[in-house]
Amino acid sequence: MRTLAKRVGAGLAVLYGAATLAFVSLQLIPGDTVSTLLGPATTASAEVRAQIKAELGLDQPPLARYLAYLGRVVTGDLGSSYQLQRPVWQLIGDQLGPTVQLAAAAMAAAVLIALVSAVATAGRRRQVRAAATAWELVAVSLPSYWLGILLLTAFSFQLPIFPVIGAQDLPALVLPALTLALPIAGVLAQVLREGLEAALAQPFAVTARARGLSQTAVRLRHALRHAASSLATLTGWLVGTLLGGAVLVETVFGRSGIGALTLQAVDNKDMPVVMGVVLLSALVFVVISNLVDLLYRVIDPRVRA
Amino acid sequence: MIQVDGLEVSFGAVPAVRGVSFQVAPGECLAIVGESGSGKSVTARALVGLAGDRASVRARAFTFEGEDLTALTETGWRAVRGRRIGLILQDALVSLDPLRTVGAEVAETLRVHRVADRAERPGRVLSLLSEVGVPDPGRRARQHPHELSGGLRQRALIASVLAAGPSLLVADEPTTALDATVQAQILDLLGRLRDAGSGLLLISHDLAAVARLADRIAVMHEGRIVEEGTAAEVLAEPRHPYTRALLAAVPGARATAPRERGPVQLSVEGVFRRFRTPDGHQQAVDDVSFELRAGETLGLVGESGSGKTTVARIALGLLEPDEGRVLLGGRSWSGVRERDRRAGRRRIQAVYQDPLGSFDPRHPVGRILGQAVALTGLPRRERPARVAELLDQVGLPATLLGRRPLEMSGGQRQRVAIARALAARPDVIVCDEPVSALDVSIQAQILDLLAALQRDLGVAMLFISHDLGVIRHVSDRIAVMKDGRIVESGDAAEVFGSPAHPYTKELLAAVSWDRLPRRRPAARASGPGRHGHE
Amino acid sequence: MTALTLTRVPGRRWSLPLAWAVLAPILVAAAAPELLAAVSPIAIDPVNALLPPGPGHWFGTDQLGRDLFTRVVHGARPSLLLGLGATVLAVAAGALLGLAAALGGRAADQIVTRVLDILLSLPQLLLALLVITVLGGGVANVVLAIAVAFTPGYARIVRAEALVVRRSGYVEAAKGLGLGRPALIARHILPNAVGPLLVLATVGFGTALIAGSGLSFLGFGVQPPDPEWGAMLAEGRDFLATAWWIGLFPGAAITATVIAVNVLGRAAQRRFTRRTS
Amino acid sequence: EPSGAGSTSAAPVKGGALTFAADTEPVSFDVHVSSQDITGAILRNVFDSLIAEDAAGKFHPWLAESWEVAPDLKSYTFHLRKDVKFHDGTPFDAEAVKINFDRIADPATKSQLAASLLGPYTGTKIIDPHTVTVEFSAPFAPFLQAASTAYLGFYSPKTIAANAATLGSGGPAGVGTGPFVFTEYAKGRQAVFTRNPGYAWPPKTAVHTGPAYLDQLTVRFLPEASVRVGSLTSRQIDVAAAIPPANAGTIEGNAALTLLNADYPGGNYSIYLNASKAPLNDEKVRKALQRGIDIDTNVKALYFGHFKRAWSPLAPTTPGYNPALENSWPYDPALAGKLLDEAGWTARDADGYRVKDGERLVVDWPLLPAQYVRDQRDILGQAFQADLKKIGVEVKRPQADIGTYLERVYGGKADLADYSWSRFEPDVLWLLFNGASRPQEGGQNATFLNDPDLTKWTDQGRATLDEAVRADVYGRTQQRAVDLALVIPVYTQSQVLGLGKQVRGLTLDANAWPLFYDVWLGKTTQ
Ligand SMILES: Nc1ncnc2c1ncn2[C@@H]1O[C@H](COP(=O)(O)OP(=O)(O)OP(=O)(O)O)[C@@H](O)[C@H]1O
Ligand SMILES: Nc1ncnc2c1ncn2[C@@H]1O[C@H](COP(=O)(O)OP(=O)(O)OP(=O)(O)O)[C@@H](O)[C@H]1O
Ligand SMILES: [Mg+2]
Ligand SMILES: [Mg+2]
Repeated sequence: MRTLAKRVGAGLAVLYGAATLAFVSLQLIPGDTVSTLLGPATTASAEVRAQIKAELGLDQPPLARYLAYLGRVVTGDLGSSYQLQRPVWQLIGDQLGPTVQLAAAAMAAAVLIALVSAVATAGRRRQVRAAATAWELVAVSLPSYWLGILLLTAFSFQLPIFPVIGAQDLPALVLPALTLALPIAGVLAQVLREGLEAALAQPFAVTARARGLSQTAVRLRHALRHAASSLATLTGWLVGTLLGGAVLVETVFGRSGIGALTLQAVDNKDMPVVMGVVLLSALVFVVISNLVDLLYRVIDPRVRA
Repeated sequence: MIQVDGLEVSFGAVPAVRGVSFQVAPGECLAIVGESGSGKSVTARALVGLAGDRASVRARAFTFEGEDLTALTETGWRAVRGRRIGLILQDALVSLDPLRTVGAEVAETLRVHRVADRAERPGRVLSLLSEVGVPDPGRRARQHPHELSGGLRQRALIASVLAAGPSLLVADEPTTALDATVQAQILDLLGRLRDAGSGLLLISHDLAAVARLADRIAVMHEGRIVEEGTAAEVLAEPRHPYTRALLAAVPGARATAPRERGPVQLSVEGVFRRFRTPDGHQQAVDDVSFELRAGETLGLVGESGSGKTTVARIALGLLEPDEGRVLLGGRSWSGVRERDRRAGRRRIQAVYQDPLGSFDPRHPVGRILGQAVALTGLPRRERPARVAELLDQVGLPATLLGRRPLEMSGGQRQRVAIARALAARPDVIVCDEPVSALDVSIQAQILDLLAALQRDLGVAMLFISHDLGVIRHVSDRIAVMKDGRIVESGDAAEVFGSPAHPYTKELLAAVSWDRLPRRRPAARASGPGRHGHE
Repeated sequence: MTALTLTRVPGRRWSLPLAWAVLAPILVAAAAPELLAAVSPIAIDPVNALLPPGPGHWFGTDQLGRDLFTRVVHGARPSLLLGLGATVLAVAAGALLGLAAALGGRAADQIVTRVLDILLSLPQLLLALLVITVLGGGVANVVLAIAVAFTPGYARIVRAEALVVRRSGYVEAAKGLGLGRPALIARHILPNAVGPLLVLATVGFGTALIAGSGLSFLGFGVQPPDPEWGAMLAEGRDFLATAWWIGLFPGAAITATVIAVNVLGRAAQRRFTRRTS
Repeated sequence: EPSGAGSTSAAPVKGGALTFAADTEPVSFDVHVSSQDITGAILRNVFDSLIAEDAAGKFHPWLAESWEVAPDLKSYTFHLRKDVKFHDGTPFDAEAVKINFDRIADPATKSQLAASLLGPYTGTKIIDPHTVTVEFSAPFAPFLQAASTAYLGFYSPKTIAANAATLGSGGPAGVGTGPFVFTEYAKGRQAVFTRNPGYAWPPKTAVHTGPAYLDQLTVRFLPEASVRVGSLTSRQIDVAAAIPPANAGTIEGNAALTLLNADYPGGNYSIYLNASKAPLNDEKVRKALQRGIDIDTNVKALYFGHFKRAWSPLAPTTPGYNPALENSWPYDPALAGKLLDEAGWTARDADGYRVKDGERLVVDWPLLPAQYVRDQRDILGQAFQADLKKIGVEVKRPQADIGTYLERVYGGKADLADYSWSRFEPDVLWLLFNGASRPQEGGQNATFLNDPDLTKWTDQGRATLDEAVRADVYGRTQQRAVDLALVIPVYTQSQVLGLGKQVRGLTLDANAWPLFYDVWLGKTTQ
C-alpha cells in the first residue's frame, strides 16, 4: 500500500514536471508569441492579434499564467488548440487510436523479429552471429523515414502488395509497423541475445543441460526468461522510440495519429497541443514503466524480496 | 561402472585435459583434487558431454556401465545426462535457475526423463527434497533459490540431480561456497548416497573435505593425473612432488609460541552497529569489545554474516559505530570528523578479501603503490625507491609495476594488496579474509608472508576468516563471532583445545583435522624475498 | 564469474580492421576535405544538374549541378561535428548531472533524479522538437536539441555507475589509505563512472547523426549550404525515383559511419569490461 | 488557359470515387478563419460563393443572380437565388449572408484571411429575404473578387449557431451549399466528401449543371512528395497535387498519367529589397542586385521549366499583369558591376567583395526556418548567393527561429526578404507596395518604402472597378517597382498536378486549384 502511494506520488511528480517543462518552453520562445503563432504568411489585423493574446492569457504576468495553467491541468482541462479550435484532450483522444494501433503492431513485430533473430543465433557459430549482427546494425543505423520510403517503394509502388491508401486497415498497417519495428527489433535482438548468452553462460543453464534438457529447451524454458527481464530496463527507451518514431512514420505514410498531431503542433507553434502531447507522453511513460515494473516482479522473484 | 582412458579436452589449440584415465565403481568415491585451473571441472563436464561448444573431446576409451560413450550423439547424451550420470556443478549457489521455484527445477528432471507423470511429480519432488534433508519440503519447493540458504540450495540442487536416479554422481566442488558446519552436512549427505550404492566422483581443491569421504584420490596437475591411490596412501605417503606441495600447504596450527605482548594499539569498546534492511533492522554488531597489542595477531572467526567485516570496517574507521568507541594508539578513532581522521589513517591499514575489488581496475601496480606511498608524505623523488622496496618485501618482481589488477594472478594481487598496506608503515593491519579467494598452495604462501612481515615489523594484526584452519594457523588469540556477538575468546591453543561455547564446539567438530597429516614446518621457508611463481 | 563459459563472444577478427578501413577515409575527409575533393562543395553548375554517377562525377551531381562526391566529402566534417558535438555536450552534461546526483548528497540526488525522471519520460524526439520549437533550426540548435535529448539517458547511467563505484571496494580502500574526498572523486570515482559512458557514447554518436537526419526530414534540421549528410539524405528522398544517387551516397556515408563507429564502440566496450570486471 | 485533361468526346459518366492527394493538410477547416490555400482549395467543393470569376477576371452569377455596385464602391447589393439549400436543408437567404459576413468580421472569430478580404466592412443590410447590401466604410473595389473566393463562402446559419467554435476541426459540421458534403475527416489522413444530390446551382463557369458526377471525393494528405508520386504511379490515387518539378518527367513519361501545369496568380515569388536602410537605400545598389542574378539559368535548372521565371512582381495569369516588363531587365553582370562602381563600391577586399569606406558590401537575407521553406527556395538562394559573390556582394543568410526571423524581417532590420502571395487579384500589389501596408502591423510591404506613386496607384486600384483605370495603375505599379529595383521577381509558382488518364473533366480554377464538380471517371486507359 505504501509503495503504491509512493509510486503514484512519483508518477504525479513526473507529470507535474512535464507540465512545467512544457509551460516553460512556451515562455522561452523568442519573439512576439502571437506573431510566432501566426507565422509569416498572414494578414491578421491588430485586433485579431489582441484577441489571440487575450485568449492565450499572454497579457497576464507569467506566474499568474502558470498557476492558471496548472489549475486547468489539474481539473483535466488541457486548454484548446489555438489553430484547431478544439479542446486538446479531444484532439489527443481522437488521434490516440491510430498511434496505439501502430505502436502495438510495431511492438509486436519488433519483439517477434528480435526473438527469432536472438533465439536462433545466441551462442551460435561466428558466421551466424555475424550475419545477425549485421542486419541488426543496418536496421539500427538506417534513418527510419528512409526505411519507410524504401519499403513503400518496394512493396507498394513497385510490387503492389501493401496499399498506402486505406491507412487504417490491416494491410496498410504492415509497412508503417515494420518501418517502426525494424530499428527497434535491431536493438531488442542485440539486447536479447546478450541476455540469452549471459543466461546460457550461467551455471544453471549447464545444470539444466546436465539434467538432460535439449539446447533448445534450455533456451526457451530457462534463458529466455532471463533475457526478457533484461528487456525491462529498455522500457523507457522503447516507449520513447515508439512515440518519437511515430512522428516520422506517420509523416511518411500519411497516417493519423499523435505523431502527426505533434508535428503539426510544433510546426504551427500550437503550444496548447504541444503541452498536451508532452503531458500525454509523460503519462504513458509513467503508466507503462510502472506496469513493466510489476511485470518484472512477476518475472524475477528476486526483485520482490 | 565408469571407465575413462586417455581423456583429452582442448579449447581451440589450448589443451585443458591431457590424457586422464580413471574409473569409479558402484559404491565407491573417487576424489579428484588439484589446484585451480588444473582441469578438474572440464573433466567432470566431459563425462556428460558438456565440455562446451568449442571444446574438442577425445578419449581412447570411455565406457559407462559397459556402454561406449565416445560415439554418442546429442540425443544419446540427453538420455545419459541426469538419468544415468548426475552432475552437481561447481557453482552450487548459482546452479539453480533463480527465476524458477526449487520444486520446478527438481520436477524438470522428472519430466525430461519421464520418470514420473504429471500427477506424480509434486509428490516425488517432496520426497526427493526430504531425502536430501531439506526440512519442510512442501514450503521450500515453492520457494525460489534466493530465498534459501546456501546449504539448502546445495541440497535442492542435489535433489534435482538425484531425481532421475543416476547411478554415478559427479560432484564438482560441492562445498566450496559453504560455511564449515554446512559443508559437513553436505559431505555427510554425499557419503550416505555413496553408501547406498551410487558411484561418486568428488572434485575438490580442498583436501580436508576430500579426506573425509574419498576411498581413492587422484591428484590433477596441469591437465594430467599425477598421482592416484587410496585416500590413506595418498595422504600419508604422497609420491608426486606436487601432491606433497599440496598437502604441505594445508595450514596447521601456529608453530611459534605466543610472543611477548606490546602496548595496546587498537581497542574496540562495546561497539554496536545496526543496518536498515527491507524488513526492519539487522543488528550486525552487538556489543563487541577487544583490544589488539603490538606484535600480536587476533583471529576473528565466525560464519558468514556474523558481522566480522562490519567489525573490521568499524576498526578501520570506515564505518561509525552506533554505540561504543574505538581507540587507535590511545586516541579517539571513532566519532571524529573525517578530516581529523585522515592523519591517523596511515597507522591502520587493511588487506581485503577481494583484492581485485579493492584496486581501481584502471590503475597499474606502480600507480596503486605510488598512491599509497605518496599519502605518507614521502618526497616525490624518493617514491620509486620505496615502491620497489615494498614490492621486494612481498616478494614480487619489479616487472609487475606496469600490470593492471586483472592481468595478475590471485596470489600476486594479494601480495600487491599487502604491499599497499605496508606502504604507510602501519601499526595495525586488518586482514579481512585475505586468503579465502586463493588456492590452498597460494594461501600458504600469503599466510607465511604475513606472518614473516609481522615478525619483522612488529605490527598488530586483526585477522578475519571463516576458515578455522587458517585462523588456527595465524592467530595468537582467537575471538569467535556469531550473530554479531563475540561468543568466545581466548588464546588460540585454549580455544581450539577446549572450546567452551557450544557454537565453537560445533564449528570445530565440522572440520576433520584428524584425517590430515600435520603440517610440515619445511614449507614455512617461503616468505619475504621469495618471488611468487603462482 | 566462472570458468564454466559455454558461450563466449567470438573474437571478430575482420570486423575491427574493416571498421577502421571504413572510417579512415571519412576521417581524412573530415580533417582535410580539400585533399580528396578540391572543388568547392557549394559551387553550382546548373548545366550539369542531375548527372548520374560516372567519370567526372563519381557520385553524380545534384539538382544544382554540384558534384555529390565533393559534397559528401565536405559533408564529413559538419556531419561528424554534429554527431560529435551533440554527443560531447550530452556526455559532459550527463556526467555532470549524474555525478552531482550520486555524490552531492541526498537533496541533490533527489532533485537531479526527479528532473531526470521528467526528461526521461519524454521521447527523445519530442525533447529535441521542444528545443527546436523554442530555439529554431540551424546546426547549432540541432546539436543542442540532440544533446538535450540524449543528456538524461547519459546522466542516469553515470549516476548508477557512480553509485556503484562509490560503494566499491577500491574507493573504500583508497579512503582507508587516507585519500581525501576531492582526490577520491577525481582519481577514482570520476574516471570509473564516466568510463563506461565514453564507450556508450561511441554508439550514441551514430544515433545522434541519425537523429539529426530525422530532424532534417521533418524540416527542422540543418539548412544548406553546409553539405551535412543528414540534410543531404533528407533532401535526396524526393529524388528517389529520378536521381537515386542524391540520397544514396550521403545515406551510405551515414550508415557506414554509424556501423563502423558501432563496431569500434562495442570493441571498446568489450575491452573495457574485460579490463575492469 | 488551364484546361481539363478529359477533352474526349465520350459522354460523362456518373458515379465512382476519386482520391486526390494533397501535400499539405489544412490546420483549420474553417474557411472564415484559415489563411491557407489548401483550406480554400479543398472546401471549394463544399462552399459556394456569391459570384464566380472566370480565368479572364470576369464575374458571373452564382449564388447571386445579379448584383449592383454603388458608384462610390462603398456598398454592393446582391440578388440571391431563391432555390439554394444548405446541406442540412436550411434555405440560403439574405439572413445567411449577413450571419456569415458578420461572423467573419467579428474579432472573436480570429480570422486570419477572410476578415482582410472583407476590408473596411461595416455591415450587411437585409433588403428583403433574397436581397442584401454589403457595406464598407471606404471604397472597396476588390470585394467582388473576394466574394468569389471560398474564404467568403457560406456556412448554414444552423451550424454557425451550433458549432461556431469547432468548425475549424472539419467534418460534417462544415455545412455549406456546395456540390459535395463534408462527410468525414480523419486528421492526418484524409477528408471525405460525398455528392450533394440536390445540387442545382453551379456557377456559370461550370461545364454541367445538376449534381456532381462523382459519388465520393477523398482528399488524402500525403506530405511526402515521393509517396505522393509513388502512389500516383502505382495508381493508388487518381490525382496528386504539388508534383515536384524533378518528378514531373516521370509522370509525363507514363502513358497512363497526365501532367497538368497551371501558374498561380497573385504575387510571384520575389525578393523584396529593404530600401529604408543602407546599403539598399541606394537605388544603384538595388539595381545592381537585380541585374546581377542569373535568374533564368537557376530557375530553369531547379524547376525543369515547370516554373517560369518572373519579370513582374505579379504573376502572368493575374488580371492587370504588365507583359511589357518581360525581357526588359535581363541578367547583366557587367552592368551590375558598373552600377556598383558608380555607387562608390569600387574597392575589393581579400575575399573579392566590394568595399566602401572600409566597409564590405554585405546584404542580410535571413533564412526562413526550414519548415516554412518551399520549392527548394533555400537552394535557389544559394545559387543567387553565388551569383552575387561574382559581382562582389556578400549575401549573409542568418538562420534563426521563426520569432527572430519575423522580428528581423518584419521589423525592417533585414535587407532582403523573399516570399510569394497567391491571389487572383492585382490588389496584392497594394499589400506588397502600399505605404500603409506596414509589416509591423500585419502588412507585407517589405521594401519599407512609402513611395508616393506606388501608394497612390495601389490606392486608386482598389477604389475603382473601371478595368481601364485598373490596368493602367497596376501596370504602372509593376513597372515602377521594378524600375526602382524594390523587387526582384524570381519565378511564378505553378500548380503541377499529376492525374490518371481515367480522370476526365478536371479543370483548375483561377487560383490554380482543381475543381471536382465537373470531374467524372472514364474507363481506365492502360
Ligand atoms: N569454455 C572454455 N573455453 C576455454 N577454456 C576453458 C573453458 N573452460 C575451461 N577452460 C580452461 O581449461 C582449464 C581447466 O579449467 P577447469 O575449469 O577444469 O579448472 P578447475 O580445475 O576446475 O579449476 P577450479 O578449481 O578453479 O574450478 C583452465 O585453464 C580454463 O581456463
Ligand atoms: N552496508 C550494509 N547495509 C545493510 N546491511 C549490512 C551492510 N553491511 C553488512 N550488513 C549486514 O550485516 C550483517 C553482517 O555482515 P558482515 O559483512 O559484517 O558479515 P561477515 O561476518 O563479514 O560475513 P562474510 O563472512 O559473509 O563476509 C549481514 O547480515 C549483512 O547483511
Ligand atoms: Mg572447477
Ligand atoms: Mg565479510
